[in-house]
Amino acid sequence: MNSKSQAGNAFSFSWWHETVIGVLLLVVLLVAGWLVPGFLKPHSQLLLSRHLWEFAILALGMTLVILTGGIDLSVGSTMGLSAVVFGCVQTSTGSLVAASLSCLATGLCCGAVNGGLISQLRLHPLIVTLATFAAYRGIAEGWSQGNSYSRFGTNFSSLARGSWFGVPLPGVIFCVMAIGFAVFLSNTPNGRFLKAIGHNERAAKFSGIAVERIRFWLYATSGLLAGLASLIYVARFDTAKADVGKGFELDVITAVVLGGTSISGGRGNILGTLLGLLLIHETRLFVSRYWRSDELQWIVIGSLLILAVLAYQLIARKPRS
Amino acid sequence: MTTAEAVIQIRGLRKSYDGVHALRDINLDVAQAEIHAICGENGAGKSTLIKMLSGIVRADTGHITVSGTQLLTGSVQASESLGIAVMHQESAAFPHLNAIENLFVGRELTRCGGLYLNHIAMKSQTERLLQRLGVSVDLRVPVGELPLAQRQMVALARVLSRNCRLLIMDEPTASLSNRESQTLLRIVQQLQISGVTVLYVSHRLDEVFQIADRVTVLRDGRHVATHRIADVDRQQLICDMVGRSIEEQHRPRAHATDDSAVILDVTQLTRCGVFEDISFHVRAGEILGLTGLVGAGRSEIARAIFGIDEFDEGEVRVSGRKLKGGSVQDAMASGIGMVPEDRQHEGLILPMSVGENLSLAMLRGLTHWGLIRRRAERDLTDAQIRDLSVKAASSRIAAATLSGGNQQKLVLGKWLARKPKVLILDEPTRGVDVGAKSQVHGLIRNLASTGMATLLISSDLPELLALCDRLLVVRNGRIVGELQGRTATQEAVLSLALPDAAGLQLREAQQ
Amino acid sequence: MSNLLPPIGHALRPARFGVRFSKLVRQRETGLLLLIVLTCVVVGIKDIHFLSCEVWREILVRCAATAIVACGVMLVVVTGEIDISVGSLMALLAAVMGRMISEHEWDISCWIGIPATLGLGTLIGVFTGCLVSVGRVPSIIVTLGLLTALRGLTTLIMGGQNIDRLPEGLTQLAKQGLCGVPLSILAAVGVIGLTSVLIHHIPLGRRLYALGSSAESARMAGLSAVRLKLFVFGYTGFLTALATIVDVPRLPKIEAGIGSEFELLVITCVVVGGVAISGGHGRLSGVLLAVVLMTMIRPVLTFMDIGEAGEKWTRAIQGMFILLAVVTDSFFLRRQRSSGGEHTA
Amino acid sequence: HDSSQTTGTSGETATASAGSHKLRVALLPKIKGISYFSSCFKGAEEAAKELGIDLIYDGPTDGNPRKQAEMIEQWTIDGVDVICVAPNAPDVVASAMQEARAAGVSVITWDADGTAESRSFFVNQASAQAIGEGLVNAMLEDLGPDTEGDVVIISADATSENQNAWIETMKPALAKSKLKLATIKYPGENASNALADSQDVISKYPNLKGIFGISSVSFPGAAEAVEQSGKGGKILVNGLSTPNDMKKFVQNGTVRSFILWHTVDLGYLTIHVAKALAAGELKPGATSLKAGRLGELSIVGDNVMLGDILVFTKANIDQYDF
Ligand SMILES: Nc1ncnc2c1ncn2[C@@H]1O[C@H](COP(=O)(O)OP(=O)(O)OP(=O)(O)O)[C@@H](O)[C@H]1O
Ligand SMILES: Nc1ncnc2c1ncn2[C@@H]1O[C@H](COP(=O)(O)OP(=O)(O)OP(=O)(O)O)[C@@H](O)[C@H]1O
Ligand SMILES: [Mg+2]
Ligand SMILES: [Mg+2]
Repeated sequence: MNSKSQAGNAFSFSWWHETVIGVLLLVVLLVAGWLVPGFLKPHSQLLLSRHLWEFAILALGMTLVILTGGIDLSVGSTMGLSAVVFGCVQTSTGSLVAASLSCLATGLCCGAVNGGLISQLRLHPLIVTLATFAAYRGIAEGWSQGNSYSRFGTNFSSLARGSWFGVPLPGVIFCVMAIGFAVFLSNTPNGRFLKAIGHNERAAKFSGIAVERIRFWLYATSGLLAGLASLIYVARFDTAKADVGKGFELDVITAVVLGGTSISGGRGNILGTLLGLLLIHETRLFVSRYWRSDELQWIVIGSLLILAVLAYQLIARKPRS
Repeated sequence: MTTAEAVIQIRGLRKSYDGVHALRDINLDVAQAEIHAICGENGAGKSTLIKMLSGIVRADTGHITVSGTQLLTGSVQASESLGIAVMHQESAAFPHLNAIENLFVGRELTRCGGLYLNHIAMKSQTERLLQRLGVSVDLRVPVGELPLAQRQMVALARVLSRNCRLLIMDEPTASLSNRESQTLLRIVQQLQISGVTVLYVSHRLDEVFQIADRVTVLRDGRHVATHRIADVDRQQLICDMVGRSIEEQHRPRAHATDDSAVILDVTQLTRCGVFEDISFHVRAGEILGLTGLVGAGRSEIARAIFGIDEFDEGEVRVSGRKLKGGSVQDAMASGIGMVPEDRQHEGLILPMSVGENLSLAMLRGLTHWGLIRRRAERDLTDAQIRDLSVKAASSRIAAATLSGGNQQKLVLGKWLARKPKVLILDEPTRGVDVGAKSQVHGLIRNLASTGMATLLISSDLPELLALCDRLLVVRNGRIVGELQGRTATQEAVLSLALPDAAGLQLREAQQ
Repeated sequence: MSNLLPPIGHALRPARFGVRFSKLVRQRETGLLLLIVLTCVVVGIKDIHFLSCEVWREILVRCAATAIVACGVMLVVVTGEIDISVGSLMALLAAVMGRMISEHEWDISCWIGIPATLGLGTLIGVFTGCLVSVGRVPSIIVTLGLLTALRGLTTLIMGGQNIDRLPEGLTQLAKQGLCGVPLSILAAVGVIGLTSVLIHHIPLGRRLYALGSSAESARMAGLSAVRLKLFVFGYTGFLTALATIVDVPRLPKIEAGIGSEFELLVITCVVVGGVAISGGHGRLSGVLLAVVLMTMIRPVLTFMDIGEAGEKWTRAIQGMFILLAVVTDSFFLRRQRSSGGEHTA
Repeated sequence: HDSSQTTGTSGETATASAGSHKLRVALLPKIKGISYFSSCFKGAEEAAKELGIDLIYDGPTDGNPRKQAEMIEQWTIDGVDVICVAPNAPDVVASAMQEARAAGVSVITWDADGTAESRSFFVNQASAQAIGEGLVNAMLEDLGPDTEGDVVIISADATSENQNAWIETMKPALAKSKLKLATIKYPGENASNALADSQDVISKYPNLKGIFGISSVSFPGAAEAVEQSGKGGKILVNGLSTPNDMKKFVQNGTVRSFILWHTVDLGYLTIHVAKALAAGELKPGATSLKAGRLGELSIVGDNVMLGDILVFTKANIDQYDF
């Protein structure tokens, strides 16, 4: 995690990682299309994509967080807490709008607490989110007493199950957001600042970048996205429960780092994350539909992560001078 | 001197980084027990040459022979086994380890057949070495918490602790003030007497003339000349380095008038335990120098003004407006800019490109509907690269690949682009070559004449005397005196800067 | 002239009042110890049984495996890397060990099975180290990959069956122990002693800290990052195997879910114990105190008798404990923040 | 549909004549890789062989209901004929099951029921009511009905639906007895935590008479804790488990009795129900079904009843091997 000062050079191709992941994705698609009949059919792809969107939305926030050299382990738990708040508010007020808003607000608050602890107390993000990872989930469990809330009506579930020209609605939401995030990252000062913070926080501070404020909003955003993902999740399964989003954090981080965002900060982009997400998703589908073995899926995803990054290191990095 | 006596023979050494020639066909002989200086502009290839000798960088072609044995470039161990010890340009310390541990990393003193660390021996050796260097360093404190100068001395001690036959030093005095530099030079001379060969890289020509036996000049990766020091004068050397003669400006500039507006006004600024009761003002067009020994607290005063650190009491005003303490954004908004002391960690974001670094501090001013205007950004950075003549292949390469001096220019350019009202410069010419230095000086003068207020912190007394209208001397976190740039002398400054006993002696001697 | 000058540096600064004291207060260990003692007092008042020998014997036994692995992971973090695969590795090793030595399975002798398990653990550790140092894949990625892959592999090896009937001798040693001291405690004491000697008295330990402090400087000092990283990961793999051997026989049976969330626990202990995530700094004492604190939480909740509804807040309380432990010293650090320094770990 | 590519985990049943349409049945456990469901799968495999069915057995190894939904969707797309679901969280999988039905796939539940509209039949081995009361009754029987003292439940997670449902039925049953429910612990699906929590409650409650370990991890954990504390026989442990897993504890007296149904038969029956449904032999309203070696089984409403809960004791445990 310590190799921040790797020298680039004038003629380097800076999209190696994306290329490697893209090629891998193509290989997986081709092999799967050949071995599993109907694998590439747009209809089934779109239908099965619905499990992707919550991750994808979380991954947008996580990309930014990891880009600054931080990490947010609490997103899954934030989802759980947001879902419980949604359920509580919905059952007590009967209003879906109020419930949805409080769901998002909970996400934002959870993120803000992370951000506040990280930026004000100057604690390491890993520690803070490790603590809130347990805390948020625990609050959700305690508050809901482990019960689940369900039956929110078909109107609501169409938020997640509806589609727009065949594309699931969450997918549309994600695409719009992804474009927004990509533009933010590459074309706005704040996007550039995120990278600067990731590479060298101290120098960023000396350049007049409001490091702490950006950090705070970054984690708040990540929380807000978790709230949104939670909302979609709840709508899709028509259940709100404290275990919503369990284990999401590791899957999301896997996708983001597979997409080439450097865990030590500074490097990464939305396209890479998107490719990482797709690669994992398609591989899982392929393994699941071809071998019908969940344990094999774990093995393949784990090895894929290592091999993809290894391949990138071998191809794109010249041996040390 | 025939090649037969040479300890180091360098033949046809080449190195290029992706088309950038750092070194081309270098041939060099260094004799036994000689102090051989290497000079050259920023980016001439000095550090590259040294990195090759120390085994960090592999040569493309060519070879190096040390005392008749061919050196395998690219292996630190190989170099070490030939008795080469190196003090690198950018401090190679381990910030979390204390001085003792730093000194012996990689070749710890052990007992019981190399198994067990010999703490006592290491401690006493460290103490002995540091005493010899005339520094007192808290041995328990992690080196990262020590001031730069002390860190540098620890690095020197590290090199000395190794009984080397060949000592290589890459700008060892860049972060030292005059006094420590003298200690260091004395030690180098002692080493020479005991038979050690020294390769000495420095931009401070005075030092070169003081200790070197011979001097080699590199330019653009090429070997230009090797002179006996007796055969060459300063002008000649400079001419070799930059390819033309430049006039070193030592004459004071036309001073600012006393009635121009006060831009920066600092009153009774205090940060407990660091500095106390700091009051001064800087007028438009004025250059105010802040001097003192290393560790006196100058950098911290600057940092507090710029809002990096919070302060406990006092206030800072810019053109009458009071600044919020501890907010860099507020300081920048009211027109302060600051070139920090440590360019590698504070000044630049090394993995980012030259262009991105240059525009970083003023990116918000380059937007349209919240989006960065690429064109405007490129124009700005190209202009800066041109104006400061930064030696970089393009504005898209990483700042990390630039030579030390060029990196320093980048930091300057980053702030000049903002056209600040007040510019705080903390050691702006550290590690900058003579040519660039006079260029930087010219820049500072020009900017001052356009009405910018400048606070200049430097350990380089001649530089301060040449540039400043007024000089404040800081000792122990307090301002102990003010001198007029016109009349100040090095002795006067030193007598104020030195701690009480020694300073008193000096002050008495002067009277 | 210069001979007359006093040495530069500290002598220049007026001695700060209470530097020693503030330093003590700032140490993570102080906060942890305070928290542990305070909790004990509170729970002791509520139910004095909590302070009995039997309860603490059990708590220490539970600490042992975590402490053993934390010693390794701490060194990994000190070198600037991270290892989050220890839980899955433990499961895999437990499965393999069970398969080998259980009476219902291949029933190989312990004298072969146990060294083989240790060897396999070390081997996987070294393999991880290889990918990290030679392959230059960031350690978080390698171990994240292994975290998933090894878990899948374990399920595959277990084949949906649980393994019990480990050799009687081994389970007896793990439960009753030698002269009343359970095997895991003995192993933990050994490992802690070894690690402590390694850190303080062996050149290798020093170099790990140096490497973590600055990889670039380490390169310039001629240290071999590859070898050092192979060592730390190998050591962690070995310790994970050791923890598996001494801890798993204590459990009723070996199932595929063994060691779930163990990596999280270990990492929590390491960071709560004050080891800097970015490497270069960390003390064993802090980590060990953190292990005790984190292990204590469950029994504390039981002895506080927080009731049925309260039990569902368990996780929330755990999170609060982690926060409390790290916030205590950062509270004291606050005053000293300066110059945009890095995060405290 | 083309089925030649899908080899189930039960590879040997998947071969056979490519041309003729072979019934494809997917069996989805709550958690794959734990011994309970592995023994169900044994029975399912047996029935599949008997009936010439192409059996797909897959499920989440971590028991994640979201993954269950995903698998149901994949199978729907792949055109499986019958999907048998053991829902880990009925609400989460409900919509996927409904979609599958809409696409013409027959869906049944087994082991645990789903929402009524999401499946056509439920292979019912025991209701939550029966399980909860069965546990309490077995405990009371072992302790003696008039025993006073504390009991503790060691569950899984606070959010585990099945465990929570059982707890809800255990509470009234316990209220009728003289036993007091001291607390409920949630160690998660973690063997070390289960052992630790059990040890702690043993030290905490001196008047503890019994522990219910109601997950596959907490039951052996509690038994182990009692055994290690040397209070075997004084503190009784009860729960649900396969006999093979608990044999050791029953034989050494730590566990006097525990309950479960015949899991192998459960898997066997499920496949038979699937086959009957696909073949049109089983229609809504039917009151009985012939299921191979199990003979004629009754159907109550849309529940196919497996039969009574088994109580395992030292006397009978050696008769079972699953
Ligand atoms: N890692 C690298 N990648 C690409 N170019 C490099 C790298 N290191 C050095 N260079 C280039 O090689 C040339 C020589 O650099 P070097 O650091 O040797 O200069 P120098 O003489 O030490 O200058 P200074 O006095 O500023 O320290 C420069 O043009 C520099 O940009
Ligand atoms: N004697 C000392 N004891 C403890 N810390 C010190 C001491 N001297 C300096 N420091 C620390 O070292 C750092 C550097 O000192 P500082 O930057 O103030 O020196 P300076 O006057 O700017 O000199 P220079 O810029 O030449 O290094 C500060 O963080 C300061 O706290
Ligand atoms: Mg240089
Ligand atoms: Mg300074």
